[in-house]
Amino acid sequence: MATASVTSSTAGRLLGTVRLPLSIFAFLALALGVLGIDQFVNAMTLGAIYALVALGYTMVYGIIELINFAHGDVFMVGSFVAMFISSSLLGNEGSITNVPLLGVSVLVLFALTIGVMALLGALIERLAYRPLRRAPKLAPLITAIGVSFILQNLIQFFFGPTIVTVPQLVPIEWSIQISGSRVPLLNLFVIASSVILMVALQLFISRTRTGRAMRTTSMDRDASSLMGVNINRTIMITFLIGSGLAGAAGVVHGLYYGNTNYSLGFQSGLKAFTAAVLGGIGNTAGAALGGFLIAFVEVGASAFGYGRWGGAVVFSLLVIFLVFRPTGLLGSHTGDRA
Amino acid sequence: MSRISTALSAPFAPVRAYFRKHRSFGIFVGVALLSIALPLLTRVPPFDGIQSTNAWVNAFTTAAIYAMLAMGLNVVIGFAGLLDLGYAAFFALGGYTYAFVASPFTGVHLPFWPMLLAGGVVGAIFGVLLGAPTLRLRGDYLAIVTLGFGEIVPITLMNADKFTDGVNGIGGIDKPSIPGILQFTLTNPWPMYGLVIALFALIMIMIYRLQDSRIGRTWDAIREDELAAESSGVNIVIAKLQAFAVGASIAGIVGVVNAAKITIVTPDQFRFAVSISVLAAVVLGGMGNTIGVATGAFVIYLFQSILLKQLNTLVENFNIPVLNQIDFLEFQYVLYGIVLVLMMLKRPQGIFPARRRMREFAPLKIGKRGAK
Amino acid sequence: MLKARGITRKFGGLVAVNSVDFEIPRGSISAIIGPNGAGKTTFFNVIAGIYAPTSGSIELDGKPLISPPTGSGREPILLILPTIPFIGLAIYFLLAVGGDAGLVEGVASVAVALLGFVGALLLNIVRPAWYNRLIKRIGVTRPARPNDMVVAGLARTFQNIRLYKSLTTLENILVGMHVHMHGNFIGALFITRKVREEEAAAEQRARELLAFVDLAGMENELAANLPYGKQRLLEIARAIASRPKLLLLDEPAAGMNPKETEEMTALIRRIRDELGITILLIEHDMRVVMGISDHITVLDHGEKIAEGLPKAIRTNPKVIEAYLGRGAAAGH
Amino acid sequence: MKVFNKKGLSALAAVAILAAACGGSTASTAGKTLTIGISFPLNGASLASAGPARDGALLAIKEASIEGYTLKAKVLDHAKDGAHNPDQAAADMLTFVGQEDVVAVVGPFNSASARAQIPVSSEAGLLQCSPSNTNPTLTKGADGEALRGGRAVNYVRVATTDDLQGPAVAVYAKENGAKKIYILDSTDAYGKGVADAFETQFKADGGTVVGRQGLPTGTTDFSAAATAAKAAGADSIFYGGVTSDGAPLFRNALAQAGIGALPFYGADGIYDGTTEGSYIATAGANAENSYASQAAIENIPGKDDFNVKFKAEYGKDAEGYAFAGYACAQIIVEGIKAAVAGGDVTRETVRAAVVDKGTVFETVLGSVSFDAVGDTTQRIISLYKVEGGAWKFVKEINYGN
Repeated sequence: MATASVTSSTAGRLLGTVRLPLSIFAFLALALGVLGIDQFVNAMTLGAIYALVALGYTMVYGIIELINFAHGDVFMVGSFVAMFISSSLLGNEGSITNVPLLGVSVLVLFALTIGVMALLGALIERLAYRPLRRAPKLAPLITAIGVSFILQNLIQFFFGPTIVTVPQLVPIEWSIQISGSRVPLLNLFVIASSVILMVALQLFISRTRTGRAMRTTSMDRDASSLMGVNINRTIMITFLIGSGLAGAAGVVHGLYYGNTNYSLGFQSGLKAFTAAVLGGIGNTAGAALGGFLIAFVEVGASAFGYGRWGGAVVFSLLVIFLVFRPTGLLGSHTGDRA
Repeated sequence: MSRISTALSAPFAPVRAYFRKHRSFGIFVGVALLSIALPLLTRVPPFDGIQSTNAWVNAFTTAAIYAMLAMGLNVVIGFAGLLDLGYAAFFALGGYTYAFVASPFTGVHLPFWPMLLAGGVVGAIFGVLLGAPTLRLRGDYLAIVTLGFGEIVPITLMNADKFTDGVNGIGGIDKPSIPGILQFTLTNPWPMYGLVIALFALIMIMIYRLQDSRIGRTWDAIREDELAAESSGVNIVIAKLQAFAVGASIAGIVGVVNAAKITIVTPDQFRFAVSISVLAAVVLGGMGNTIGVATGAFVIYLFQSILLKQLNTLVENFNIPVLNQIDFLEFQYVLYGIVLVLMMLKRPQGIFPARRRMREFAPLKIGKRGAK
Repeated sequence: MLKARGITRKFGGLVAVNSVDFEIPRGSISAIIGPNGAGKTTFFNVIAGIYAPTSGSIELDGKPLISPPTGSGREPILLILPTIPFIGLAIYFLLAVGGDAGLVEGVASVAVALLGFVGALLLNIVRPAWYNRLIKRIGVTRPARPNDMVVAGLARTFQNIRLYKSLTTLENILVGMHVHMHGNFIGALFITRKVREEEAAAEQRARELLAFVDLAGMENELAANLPYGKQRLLEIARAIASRPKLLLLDEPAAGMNPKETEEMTALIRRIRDELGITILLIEHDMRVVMGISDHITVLDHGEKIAEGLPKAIRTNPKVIEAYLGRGAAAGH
Repeated sequence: MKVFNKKGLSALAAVAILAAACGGSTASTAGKTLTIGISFPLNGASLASAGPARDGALLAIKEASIEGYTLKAKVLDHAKDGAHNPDQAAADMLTFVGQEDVVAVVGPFNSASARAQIPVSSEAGLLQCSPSNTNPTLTKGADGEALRGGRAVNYVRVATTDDLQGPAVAVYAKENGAKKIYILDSTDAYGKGVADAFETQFKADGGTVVGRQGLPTGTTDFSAAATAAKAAGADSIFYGGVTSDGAPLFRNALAQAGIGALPFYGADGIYDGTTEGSYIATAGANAENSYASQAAIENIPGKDDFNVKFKAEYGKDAEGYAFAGYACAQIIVEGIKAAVAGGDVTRETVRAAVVDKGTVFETVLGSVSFDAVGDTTQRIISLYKVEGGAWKFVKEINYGN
């Protein structure tokens, strides 16, 4: 029920636009100072992976208001698909030192994994969620849990319950020196690739027709349906993209850690979900920020010897944070409570 | 409840009418009859081949504990419409409360019976403690906060080893007894069965009465439309807190019973998976329908913990060839997952959807008792 | 009866309502009108307690009802202060046990402190009257909530009907009676005689109310299954179930055909005449407004531009300009 | 109700049709049936470590023959959602108690499950033998007494308690020149327990602990801990936990942090052979210069024989707790034989035969006997080192009686 004209000044608007980048910059500077360069890079790398997974959570939530508990497991399956493609199809055994070959291998790996995972995500949506589009809100939540059980246990059946090694294509010895510290190129590669994907996603959402359809659908499904948006198709695409990103996260996870296991999805899923909420669920930029923030908290806890409290710290922060900012970092603020 | 029970009880219309008027008594009788029938059922094939009657009775006890949790969570989710993903935390707090005051760990040995109430009070306190600052959050933000709380509690119990003996948990918890008459033991599941069944009936009656009360109506109202509820004079924060406190105190009470039953509490017993399986039971059973969620939880527990675990035995007993070679334990969670998905697709409202109850409490009773 | 002075409400830089003075005489039917986006609904929501005013105050029957919140910065003190005695008690307890305080003492002390904190927390949520008076002394006033308004004697309906859709019509009314019933946990669990009588009386009254709005015989109908017009009636019945002194109606005739509109007009009059409830309404349908209002206030751009009897408003040049100047037809 | 039964039955029926091709039922010889219960967590992550113990026990039961009796095994799984579940463990124990022909139980695997099971089995006087429990409080002192509830000992174990293993590794690490150690544990009963014992001994011997923390099971990112270890200037690392908790991941993270050459110590949790998923297989080249222990003797008499038999039965190498699981079943079979010799096979006679302090059992783990509370008297810790991608026996420390 907005009535009168907007009276905010240009200065205020300018402050509004630079406040977020400024505070992110300040936070990063602070974190760098407190943690030191090594731990800072660790946190950024971990955050990049969390962010990629969190994006899928937040996109799905934004569009169908479903807490997709299976998403963490989609990420886990992604890491196995990446492992399988890399070691069985491409025949990799260890790192590749030939730069052009490495580039091609990594690109092929990304493309194939993202493709497979996107299809899997769409399949899950089609089978387990779409039939429940008009069902009570919690019904798809339970099928999501069911899907999570199925994915976990199928992977366990095929690949065993143990830790499985994944070829680390980017040699971990490659590194650059930054102010006396050795920063592996691998970490930079992980950060860079996820940043590229996130930027691409933002561009896709804001610039393309499909992206706009996604946004309008998440705002008001019925209205956008009236405006000619194909809802089923839009939701399907959301799952394609979200699961594809989870697949990319799986690739990155494998390249960075060199291993995976069937139960990976649960914890990472929980963290990514937390990140999505922290960022303001439904907001893609917020999810990415949330992912980095959680990574910084975790790495910080571990760096100072409080690793066993890491989970509790993350969740306590979340609770306190939400109490003071109930819609998350970048969540929309609705003036009307109605 | 709907179709099956309607079909079953059609010939018993007068009986049904009687129990509708005397619901509490009806619940007692129904639960009592069931609790006698179930152990008898385990004497006949194929159930007798799976495990001994004592083991079955123990399983029924655990299933009833699980069903009580589902009924409690249903108050929060089904009645008030608040998504709580950390329900196991209150269960844990109840269990640890009893472990603190009745085990060699602290050296204190308080009697069991008053601690049932204390467990409820502790649950309620933590329910309020968690609820008060967070209840103004919108639906799914509340979900994540409760999920967080559900993680914080076991992590704290695990790492505050000075107070909780950490991961080892607190063992040797006192078993209940009725002095001079009955000492509960671990190998005789019957007394505990009786206790749990009685508590089950009591909690079910309490929940039904609350649901039909002025408080229950406020829950209905805030679930349907918070703003309208506020404009009808309902203090939504208090109503939500009440729902949270009731749910949490039931979990607390059940936690005490559970601790006394297994005589050990460890942080691992109360992880996220517990919250999730209780939630699944509530949704599968049919949110908002107390009997439905209780039945749902009971059946799901038996399915997950007996049927799936004992598939090997069952197959052996039936002498189904080749299957003897397959280790079903490996597939149990795939099966469980498939069942969850299929059931939800088939009955999105739950197996026993909440039917809108007609209001039937007042005129008859009042007329009879002559209120004015 | 209701007196609003200098009500202003801003949303960020947006001034939705600007310094409006307003008065409703007892027993009247008053209306607020204005072009789309004039600030009617915001003003309405301020009175209903949904938005706190940025400045200004409202009185009901000479008693202050709404004022802007103050001293919110001091609120944490409200939580910490009442807890301190308990923490003190816990510390004293620990000291009394001496240096060899063990596990049990430690846990008990923490429990005592926690109990105090929960108490303080509850006090802050429940906010009994004495507590509100107490905190006012240290300069804290909280914004009134819609449910406080109901207790004070205001009830409202919504422009887009908000019923409890999966409850029956009877249950909808019973929720409306919430503030005048007293059933608590004990009563609910043991179904005391008092509760039974209260419920029976409430149900009796609810049936009467349904009959009053011509919904008799539909007691067990789900609200969602009622036709649109009847949903409006039910919502009004639910509002008057709280026995208000003042009833706020937000576009009661919206979406109704001429016949229904006429019935609605009659009902509004009956509510005033038979139940003695003062009425304030927002309405777009000028026939309704002009037909039943004793007193009309016109808002535009968040400011009051005119008020008075319907006849005077109809010919007020400012009002005509506000409507016609924006290309909106005065007749709707 | 109906839905469940229909689903369950139709699922069963479907599988039955699928499998209808083959026939045959287990041939039963004449005589009374005796059943040995096997109670382990057998799905999810637990399966990897507990599975071999089950296989070992099953093998021993299959091999055993007792005149006039048919010996059977009954396996129950108490893992839920991928982790052992004490509640289910207790329920399973009650199932065994309720099945009259069960005379003894092999298991459980985890200490928390043991704590839930011992009160039940103790009340029933049912013998239990754990291949892997190492938590001292299960048997010793007031805690053990409380678990037994003042009754006779019915729980024995073939693994030496953590209070020896941790210190043995600490002593060895000191000998190897460790001065500044960084300790990480998996926060669970085993990992934290063994790390605590290590820390105490290491400090007592004059070593410095430069950092200590825990990262729970399920952690995948060890980079922060590795960097912290580097920053703390550690010259050696100790990890308390098992492979699936993340020991090799931590080792890899240390390598990525540039301190992969430091000696890496662990207990029997990382001594798990070289097969897929083991510490060595997962850590790869980084596993070099790692050290581990085992609460058993290295030179098991007839180890090769056992390997051959195991491989013939399961098509894979015997590893991890296969030996201990086998030994537990062997001990129980010996107990039954003693009871048969005494003329009366009941739970009580089997229990009495096994817990008897004087009896020495010849098992795949060597000679085993039990002390007054049921702990093994074979208090030997063997120490190993990774060399050329395999565990090499270094030495053993005998704590005697």
